[in-house]
Amino acid sequence: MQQTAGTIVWNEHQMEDVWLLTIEVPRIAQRIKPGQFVQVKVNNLLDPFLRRPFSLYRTFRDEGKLQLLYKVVGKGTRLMTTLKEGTSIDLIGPLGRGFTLPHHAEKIAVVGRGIGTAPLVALADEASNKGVEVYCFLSAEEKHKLVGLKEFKEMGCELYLHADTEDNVKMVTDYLKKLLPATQFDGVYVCGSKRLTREVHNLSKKYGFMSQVSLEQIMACGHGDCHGCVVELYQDKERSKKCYKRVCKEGPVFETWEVVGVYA
Amino acid sequence: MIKSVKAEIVENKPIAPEFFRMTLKAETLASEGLPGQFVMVKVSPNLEPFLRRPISLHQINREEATVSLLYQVVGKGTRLMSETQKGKVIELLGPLGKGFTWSDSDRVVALVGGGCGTAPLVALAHSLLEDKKEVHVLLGAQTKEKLVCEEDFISMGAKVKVATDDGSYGHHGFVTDLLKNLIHDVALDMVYSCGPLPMTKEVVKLTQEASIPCQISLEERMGCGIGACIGCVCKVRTKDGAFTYKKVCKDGPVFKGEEVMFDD
Amino acid sequence: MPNLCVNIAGIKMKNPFTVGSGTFGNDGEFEKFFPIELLGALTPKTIRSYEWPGNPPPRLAEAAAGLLSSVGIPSKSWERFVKEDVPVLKKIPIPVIQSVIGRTEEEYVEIVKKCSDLGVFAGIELNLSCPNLKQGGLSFGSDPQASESLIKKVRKQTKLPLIAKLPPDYSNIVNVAKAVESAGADAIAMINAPRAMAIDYKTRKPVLGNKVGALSGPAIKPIAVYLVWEVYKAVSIPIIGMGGIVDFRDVIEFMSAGARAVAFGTINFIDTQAIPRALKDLENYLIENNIDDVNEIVGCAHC
Amino acid sequence: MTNLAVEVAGIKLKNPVLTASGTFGFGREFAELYDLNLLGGVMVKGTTLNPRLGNPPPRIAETPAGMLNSVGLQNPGVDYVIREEIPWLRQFDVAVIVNVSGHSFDEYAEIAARLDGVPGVDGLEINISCPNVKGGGMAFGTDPKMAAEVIKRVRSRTQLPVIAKLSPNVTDITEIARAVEAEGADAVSLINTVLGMAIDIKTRRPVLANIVGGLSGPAIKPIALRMVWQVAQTVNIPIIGMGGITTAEDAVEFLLAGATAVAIGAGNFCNPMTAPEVIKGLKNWLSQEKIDDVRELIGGLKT
Repeated sequence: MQQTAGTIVWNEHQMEDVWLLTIEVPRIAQRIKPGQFVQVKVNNLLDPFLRRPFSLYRTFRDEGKLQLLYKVVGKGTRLMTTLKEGTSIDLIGPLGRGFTLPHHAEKIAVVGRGIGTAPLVALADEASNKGVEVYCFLSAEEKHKLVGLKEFKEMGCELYLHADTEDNVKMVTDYLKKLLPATQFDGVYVCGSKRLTREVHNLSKKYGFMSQVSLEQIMACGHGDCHGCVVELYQDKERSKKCYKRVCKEGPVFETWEVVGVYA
Repeated sequence: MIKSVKAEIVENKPIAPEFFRMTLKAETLASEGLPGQFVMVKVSPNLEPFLRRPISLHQINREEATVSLLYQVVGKGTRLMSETQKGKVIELLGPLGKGFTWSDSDRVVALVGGGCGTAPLVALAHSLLEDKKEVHVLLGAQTKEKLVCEEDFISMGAKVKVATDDGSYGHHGFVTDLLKNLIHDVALDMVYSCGPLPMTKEVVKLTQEASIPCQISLEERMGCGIGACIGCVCKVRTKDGAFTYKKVCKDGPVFKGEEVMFDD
Repeated sequence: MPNLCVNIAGIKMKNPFTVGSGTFGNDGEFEKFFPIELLGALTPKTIRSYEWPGNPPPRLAEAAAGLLSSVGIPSKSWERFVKEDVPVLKKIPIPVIQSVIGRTEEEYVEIVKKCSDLGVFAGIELNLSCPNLKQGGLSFGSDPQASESLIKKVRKQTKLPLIAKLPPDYSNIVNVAKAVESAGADAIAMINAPRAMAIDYKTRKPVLGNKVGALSGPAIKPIAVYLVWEVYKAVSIPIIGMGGIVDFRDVIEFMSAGARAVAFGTINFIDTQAIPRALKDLENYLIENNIDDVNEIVGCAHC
Repeated sequence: MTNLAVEVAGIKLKNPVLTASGTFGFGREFAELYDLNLLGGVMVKGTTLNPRLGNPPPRIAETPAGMLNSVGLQNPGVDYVIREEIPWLRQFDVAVIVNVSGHSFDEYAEIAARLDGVPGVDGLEINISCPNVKGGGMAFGTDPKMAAEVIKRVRSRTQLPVIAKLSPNVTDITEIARAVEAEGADAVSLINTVLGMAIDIKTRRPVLANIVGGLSGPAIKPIALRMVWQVAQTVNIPIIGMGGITTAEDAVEFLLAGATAVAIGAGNFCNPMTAPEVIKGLKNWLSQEKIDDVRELIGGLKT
């Protein structure tokens, strides 16, 4: 982890309020792993005061570049859209604990909703490079808001898509449910929806696969010092004790069984 | 009439070390603005820097409906201004304050500018020359490099003399040395001054000794720029020999030399 | 080279920089961003005499030029502190000032004695002012009598320099400062963060799980500088100034107002290089202004 | 049709947005920029018995997300205000609240008496919290007994609604709020500026000639919001909330915390169109949220 300056290579509008930022920053790009994140200082002023955390979308190690996919939700991200090619940008990273890909994994599934799909693209990229088969279950409010389609297709992933506008009864995990009796996954990874996380967790109990989720929480430092971004999690599988864990340090990736919300 | 205007930046480029000239498409400012008046510039869309920056009108081009601001990068606000790109629209308030005045009976006048204080004198010289006055311009700068606008004055037809602190160009010494000589050589009807406080004080002293009326443009930290906050006051003599505080933004920024009381 | 050493009640700091308790190296990773020797003293996170998980999330809200937080000083048990943290702190090559807090006088007395007996620390900072606790903390720091009584009791437990950390309590801060001085405190650290609040207009709920939090960061700097100025006039023990410091300019502001040392707090969350940069800039500032000794600027704005 | 009208201390406001005293003069400057009829009300410049010159310059210092001022109540005196300013303001359909500041109990009472019955004056805001005048202002607002006494004296000399403007520079603002309520204040407005200071690092001297100033702007919003919330839970009289409001969202937060109306202060400097923009934004937000009466928001914080 370090604080370093990167150079903006490209800041491209993708769709709706989603943008893709490509940064040349070899020192981070060569180390960062799927599920980890970087803290971005969006300008060199005191307003906005805090950095903004973004999980890795893709990395191009040889070129020393990484990509962050971001959604415009407030002042900080709105300012990010004005960043021009060639501008220097202050980053801290890589931060946090990323996804675990089991050593002998053959097949994994990623389940993402909306902008929450972003870290799963990085994971699918790494997995497919290692020859792991990746099944993608993607969901969004509307079909054109599905994230990462192009990238997942390029990686040769098997795709299952869901849009609320087209079918608000089923969930994208229903496809997973159908496949599961016959297909064995070495890990299922979810991000972007509490509902989907709960579904994935329930299926993991039934079929006994490892399942991980990437969580979000407002952050100040991103490297563990401020203890601001804690979430309440179960400490053990028996759920005998809860504790606070930092999303930035012990996470952002947790096992789904840790998440209190999946039992509701 | 004060107006809140949005103006497009037509040009924003350095003209000397630390000095930038920003030209804005702003019809009302161009048609209503007078030499010596200023605008309050919102330099950032954020809460920091919080206050607007007061910048005097440097050039007023009625035909092209543009005004220019000449500013020196001294802090965060002006640095941000210098980084704002051509084509961007910025928010301004103006024209503000009371500018320089002249009458038909004034035939020969001198303009004394120090550093960035030279900026409003360009618009003033332009108007005075249009009115067929004989205009002497005395410019002071730290070094030759930091001398601004000499060419502008010459091409307008003003008689220009220069002093530099380090002697790298023109007279080695203060611009007020040049004024002393000019007062000796030429019968002046009015002296206009804008620059650092020690220079302004000296101009007032010299003109008073020679019984020449003088107008000085003052600088003060401003809150609102329109007279509401009463933050930017200067001491002005009252008839009974005491003083009152007048607002630099509204009653000024141009004052008669003899009315302002300087604290030593 | 100008002298940067300062002396806070016998704690010799090779420069005036320390960190706000709870803002730096909280996992015992004190060197993750720069060598610890760059600091004049280290102030690790506050320890209690008992285990405490901290306040419920959400704990953070961004504010204009600031941060609103209600972390609530989580603390491990004394046993784990001794086993896990103390060995690391022992190896720190600069003075370590341990910050402590309690809910009652007894708890303060207990924790101060325990810390003092370890023989590891150069000084003890008594947090009299955590804005995020229902009991303790603030109720001591805003009451001159309560602070005086507490300091007197704690004083008997240790020979180490005692630093009282005060809240930004306007009506009383000068009186509290005088009270802690007369009761035997060796220095004052100030200010802790003012209590503040954020509301989410969409959900119509307080943003913080604890409802009320503490405002830190540059937003509060003018308040902190003013209070340092006032307290400097009232007491003769040294002041460690803090509240919104981000760069060398802020350091000079606090020191000219009367602080002999300064603590970098919230900025550590945003800019991990703020301290090394400010140290270098301060040195350059002193050289450019022909100041041989940083102590010369302490309180100089009063002259 | 969305209702925006509220009533504070018997003063009818067509919308809950006012302009805060000392940031709006007597409205003449802003009248060039927009139609003052848009406003719910105007709280005019702090008015004293005799004309006041105010403090020497510099009076302004910019701070992170805020500013310090030490204007020191420069104003033409109550008689001039009655003769020249109030009649001018009467042409607009806005509530006019005169901010009253005194050096003694008698002075407060005398100004109140002179304003009583003046056509065009809808209420008095009693400034017991100006931080920038010596021997008055804030001294009254930081002591509950003195605050109560001012309100009592004023109350006895006027029929007009009396609004006490509270200082945040206290240990417990609710104590002062209770004291003024007990003596007949019809409303409270809060917060006034927070004491602060800035030092110029070139000269290492205070930036403001008055040394100390009042901090305002978004920097203090979280502190103001906390105090409004606390006071709303303590007193039964309405609150005019202020402190760093620059957007409609900010205004909603203050209303939810318990303010019946809000005032725009330093926001008028950073963007002189703030007040009309907040009113428009508030209207849009209410209709978007399908809230047909702004009063539903008042004190609507879910805790």
